[in-house]
Amino acid sequence: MRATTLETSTALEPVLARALLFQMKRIRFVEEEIARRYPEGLMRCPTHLSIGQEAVAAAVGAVLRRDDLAVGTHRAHAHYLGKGGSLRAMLAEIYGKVTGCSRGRGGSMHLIDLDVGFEGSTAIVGNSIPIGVGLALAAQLRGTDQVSCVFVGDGAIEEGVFYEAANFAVVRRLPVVFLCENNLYSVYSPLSVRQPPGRSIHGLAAAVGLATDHGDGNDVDEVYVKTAAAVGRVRAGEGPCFLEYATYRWREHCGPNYDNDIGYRTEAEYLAWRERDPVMLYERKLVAAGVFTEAGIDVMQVEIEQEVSDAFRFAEDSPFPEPAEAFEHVYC
Amino acid sequence: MRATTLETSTALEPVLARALLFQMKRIRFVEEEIARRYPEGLMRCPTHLSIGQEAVAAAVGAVLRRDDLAVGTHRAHAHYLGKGGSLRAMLAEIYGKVTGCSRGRGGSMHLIDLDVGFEGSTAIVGNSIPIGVGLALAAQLRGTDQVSCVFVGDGAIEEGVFYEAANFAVVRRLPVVFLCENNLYSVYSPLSVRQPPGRSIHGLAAAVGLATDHGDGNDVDEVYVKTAAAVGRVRAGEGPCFLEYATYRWREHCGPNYDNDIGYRTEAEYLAWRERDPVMLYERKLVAAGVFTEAGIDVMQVEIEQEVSDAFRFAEDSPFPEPAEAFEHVYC
Amino acid sequence: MTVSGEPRVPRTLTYAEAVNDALHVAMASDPSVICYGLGVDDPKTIFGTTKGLQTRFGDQRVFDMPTAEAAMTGVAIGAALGGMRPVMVHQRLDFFLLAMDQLVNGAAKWHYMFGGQRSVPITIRLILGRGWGQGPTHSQSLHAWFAHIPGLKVVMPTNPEDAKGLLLASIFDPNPVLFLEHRWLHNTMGSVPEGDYRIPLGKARQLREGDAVTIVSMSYMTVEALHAVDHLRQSDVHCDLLDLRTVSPLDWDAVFASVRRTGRLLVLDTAAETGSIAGEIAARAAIECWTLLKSAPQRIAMPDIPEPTSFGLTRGLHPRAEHIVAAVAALVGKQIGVDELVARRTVPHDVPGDWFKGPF
Amino acid sequence: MTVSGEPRVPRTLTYAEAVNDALHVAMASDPSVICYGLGVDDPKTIFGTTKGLQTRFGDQRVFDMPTAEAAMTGVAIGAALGGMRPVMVHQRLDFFLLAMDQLVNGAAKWHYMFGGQRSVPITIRLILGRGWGQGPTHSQSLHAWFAHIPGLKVVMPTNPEDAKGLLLASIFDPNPVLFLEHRWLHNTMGSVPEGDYRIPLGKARQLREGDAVTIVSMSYMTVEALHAVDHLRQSDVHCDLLDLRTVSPLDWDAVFASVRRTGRLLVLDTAAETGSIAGEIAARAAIECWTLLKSAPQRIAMPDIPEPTSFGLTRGLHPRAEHIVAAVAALVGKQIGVDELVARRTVPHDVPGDWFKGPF
Ligand SMILES: Cc1ncc(C[n+]2csc(CCOP(=O)(O)OP(=O)(O)O)c2C)c(N)n1
Ligand SMILES: Cc1ncc(C[n+]2csc(CCOP(=O)(O)OP(=O)(O)O)c2C)c(N)n1
Ligand SMILES: [Mg+2]
Ligand SMILES: [Mg+2]
Repeated sequence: MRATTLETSTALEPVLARALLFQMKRIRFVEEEIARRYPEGLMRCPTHLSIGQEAVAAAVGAVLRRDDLAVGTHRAHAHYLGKGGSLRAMLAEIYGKVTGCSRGRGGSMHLIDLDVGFEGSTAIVGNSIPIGVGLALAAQLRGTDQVSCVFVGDGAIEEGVFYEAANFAVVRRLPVVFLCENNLYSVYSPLSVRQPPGRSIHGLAAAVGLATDHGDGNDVDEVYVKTAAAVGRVRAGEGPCFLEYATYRWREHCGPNYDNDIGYRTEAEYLAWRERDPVMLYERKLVAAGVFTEAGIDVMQVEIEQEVSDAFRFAEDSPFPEPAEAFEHVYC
Repeated sequence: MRATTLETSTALEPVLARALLFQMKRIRFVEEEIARRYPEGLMRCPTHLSIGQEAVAAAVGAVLRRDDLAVGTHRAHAHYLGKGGSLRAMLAEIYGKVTGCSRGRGGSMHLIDLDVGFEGSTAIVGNSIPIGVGLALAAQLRGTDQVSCVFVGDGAIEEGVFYEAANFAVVRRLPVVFLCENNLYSVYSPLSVRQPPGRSIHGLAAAVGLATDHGDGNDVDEVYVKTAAAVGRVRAGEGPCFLEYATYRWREHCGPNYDNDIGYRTEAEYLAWRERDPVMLYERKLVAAGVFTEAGIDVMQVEIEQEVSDAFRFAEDSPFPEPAEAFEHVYC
Repeated sequence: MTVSGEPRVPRTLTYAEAVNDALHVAMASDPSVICYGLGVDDPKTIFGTTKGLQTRFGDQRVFDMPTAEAAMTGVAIGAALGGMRPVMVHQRLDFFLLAMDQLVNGAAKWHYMFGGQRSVPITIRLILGRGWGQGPTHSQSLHAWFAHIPGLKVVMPTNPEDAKGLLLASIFDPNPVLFLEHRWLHNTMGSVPEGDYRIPLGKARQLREGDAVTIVSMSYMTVEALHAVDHLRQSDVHCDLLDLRTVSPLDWDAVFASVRRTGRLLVLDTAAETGSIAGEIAARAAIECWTLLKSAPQRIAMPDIPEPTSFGLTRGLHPRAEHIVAAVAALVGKQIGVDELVARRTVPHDVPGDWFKGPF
Repeated sequence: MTVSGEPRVPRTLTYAEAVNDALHVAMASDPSVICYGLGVDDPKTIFGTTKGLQTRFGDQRVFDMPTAEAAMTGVAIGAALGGMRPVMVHQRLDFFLLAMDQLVNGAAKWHYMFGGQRSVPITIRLILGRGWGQGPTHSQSLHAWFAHIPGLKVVMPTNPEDAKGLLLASIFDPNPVLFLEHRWLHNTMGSVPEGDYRIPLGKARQLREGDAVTIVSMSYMTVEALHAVDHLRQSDVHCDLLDLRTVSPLDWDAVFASVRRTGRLLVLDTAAETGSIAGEIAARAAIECWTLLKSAPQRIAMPDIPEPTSFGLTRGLHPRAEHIVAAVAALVGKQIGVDELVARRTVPHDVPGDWFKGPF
């Protein structure tokens, strides 16, 4: 973890900077709101929040084109929203409603929005990795210049399927970006019981044959700049790449609560990361740079709150699918 | 491929050198004899010969202690013999006889000799890799100083299970030696369609966190010296290692014939490797060094031929298991 | 079968505590028992089932692992060949699909394909999800897969006593055993003997006696069956209820003996209907007990669909006591109401009880 | 169902050639069809089945792959989501066990769990080994596994015409299809229509008519059944022989209709008996056709053991025509000799014919 925002990062265009901040704040607010309402017992599915990790989702989402493709994991809300996925459809899905992005069949861990190329997130660790590579294969075969972005965690890279898929992507020079958010934990397991001490994940990826870069996942500028450069190379046909960003999940692995008291990590560690809250850091930076005024941020916040409360209302007001629907779509 | 035997290799003790040559010649002769008799149709199982690859098996077998453990692959004859496995039991197994090392249930691809720690070879690529790691875990937990040797090919390392198993071995610092014979092919597939150009397998292994070394797999001295050093470190508790030796299979992937005419590799490539026949090279070297005379080698050859023809006779004369035996040992 | 001479005082434990108790007893009595899996030593200790193990037995014998289900299954096989008795656990059966090669091509066949020289005494605990949004990849019951593979044993206990006794028997069985724990059972209570209490694998338990219909069941379905059978008794329909406990090897003698008495068979299953073990039992009963059967065998299983996530979609989806009552009523040709039975259920349809608050 | 207007002149092809023909037709007619797997472009071209594809369609659409069955299955899923129709092949079904997570948690459920928005039109060709020392890890028939998973289709053709017609239908089916080719069938000959000839999935084919016994069979077992049925005819016992062709979805209408006529059922299977599809068919027939059945349904499958390697151990192990004859004879209460049938067999018990010289 670095102590300060990288000074080396390019100052982004104000419009873009605004969009990044907006997206981060929006994701944050959605997630906080899910956490707040979750104990009501109406969102009845395992739910993994991304609070603390918004910078990566916002920046990567902004780099990718709408027609680029992405697949995600169990912790996909932020990636889905960053890519442009419908908030209403996501919340409705978490509420199990027929208006949900998966018509209530998948819940929080199975998000999809084909309009924006978010091709699906799945609940089995590692499962969507080769699928994202296959999307890239299709893009290559069809001769499009789409890029496929595969979101993974530091735990997912332990699955053999990551290694196999990465190797194949290199062999065929596929337009894939493996986007790894290293948040130090897989559920409650620290890296130390899962991976060799001192071995970096991006170093491993490089040895498989991937072009790599890595950086501070809490610095949205840095993530944007590095990702944009990497995606550009991938799109240009230079082959797949692997990006590792260091970040931190604030709340429990699954569910709405804080859990620094239960013993697998320290309050101090959490507080240190919280100091480096990506949203707050960027807000301060943009205010300091004069891109925003405090008042401008308040306006933004109001806009977000309106969208989010509308989306929750939509989700809550939507009907459940009819029980008989459960028998549909087993086959095509 | 190197053009000449490494001059840097330590001159081994004559007794050891003799043993290495003997083992290589023995393995060669066994395999040639299998190839010669295979068309008779009495060895009715898929059979993968190691002709051309004897140096690794002989040297590694000589390095390992009798109570060290090993697991192998579909191409396991040489490893089994090198480790000290019973020749008679192996041939009887290939002939499907009740005296076979697996009582006729496994054939050529399923060899075992518990007396010498050869814990099994299996026919699914990559399948035995984590099993060998598990043997090392048991050795560590029991506090023995045994080492577990996992034979793999250049194809097997493409399986995710290799990566997963290697990672775990590093995390727990297990006494495992991954012994990779890179013979350039997986069945008829050259490395180019399977792995990134220019990426070395041992480099990949190093990035996973393994200590590594590599060398000329057709130079038995070199293999011996490097393996002995590596196994020593593993035994001393320094954690797992990965050794890659370059070598070449002379005959077809599965079965007794030469197949340089069918198009997946060139006769010239084969002939270049044949120039570097590990058995011939070592024989010449030892004769040149005065360790052997030509006559001494003839004596050795006679001894081998006697053992092998006796073992074939044993295999051929042994009865098949009774059909009813097929129903035994499903459960323990 | 009790191995140690310790007294076996029964106490009331939850199913999860009974599993935990069995693990403690096994590890204390045999230093070759090791226990690993994602989360075994984390604060949640796999729903409490691995509580206290690492503190007591150390991190050499009890440890977390990388997210690498395939290799870690192979590691268990290798460790078993090396003399250990590994107990591995997966928070959902669904995750274990990554390890089918190791299980089927390795563990199941090792003893056979090397001529009976080595055995692979591993126990793999798999938790079955259901309801509360677990959805398509956290709710699969694939015991029919395992039972189709010669060389594997498959255990599916229903109550705390059996969970303990069968887990100890599984750990000390020389064969690879899949031990399936239904998530909806973890908080059920029951009396559990102390000490090294083992129940032989492969024996069904008769939970209710009667001569109207033989009900064969396993795991959570037995809970529903008990409600149904007790309800049916009020209408003077008495069923034989066999809780299989072990799905492979299956206690055919017990099934056939009961069918011989009742002449009617209803099989329950937690899995999708087609290709289920319920089908296997119906088939074998039809084949072997043809002349004993007074009517067609019946089965109640999950429909042939993945389990959806939504509260709306799981409503009425899972077979419950009322469906069992209806099937028995049809078999014996009676009209039997189920309203009271249904009305008694106070918690939402997607949870096992008040205790379950999500998320998994 | 014929899609193109090309003439369908039948020629005599082997089963392997028919598969090859289907692949050529599919790839020529639809540029989204791609074909990959270990060895598709090697000199042996998967027993000739992928011959000429790479030369004709290029190495972008036809390619070899790393030994990485799990990821490459996921790649097929992703490519399918991206608009391609991948056809993957494994030289043995057994190797595909590495990919169960991708198959079951991914391919089978994608359409369902994302609300029917996307389909996964992949075809996975799996070759079933038998005899000649293929042994425990090169001989497994696990179609019962696949048929137990909602969302998958499972095809097991017996003759060249069906191999072609069903493979084309599988490739153009919007669902994931497992296409199982028995190694003992690759050299069988038959008349095969030209062009884009498709046979609908899910329809059994009646190969022989009779009212004595319904024999339901699939894949190589149908070859044995044909010998048996023709032999039985000499004793004036006429059987209905249904070749399932598709194991999932299964043509229950055809099965039940035949049972309605014959009142007797014998099911054959290439898999281990317990948990087999033969069991599922016997169960469902018992449940649905109870009053139509004159005697207990029967099944003939592999014993519940791994297949051993030795020539000695496989002697008499596999069910053959004489066993089918004996089972039918028992069902109809006749004595029927099988000596002539057995004597007619001139090749050793572990090979399908003279053409098979090993090694796999
Ligand atoms: C194959 C499989 N194994 C285990 C799990 C349980 N599980 C759910 S999320 C998770 C953690 C994954 O960690 P990481 O990839 O770092 O993602 P993060 O949760 O940190 O975002 C695990 C192990 C699973 N869903 N699938
Ligand atoms: C999982 C699996 N996939 C494919 C095969 C078919 N197969 C048998 S041997 C082999 C080649 C393996 O190559 P390598 O590891 O380099 O060993 P080599 O044959 O060169 O000794 C393959 C692909 C198999 N047995 N198992
Ligand atoms: Mg993580
Ligand atoms: Mg090789």
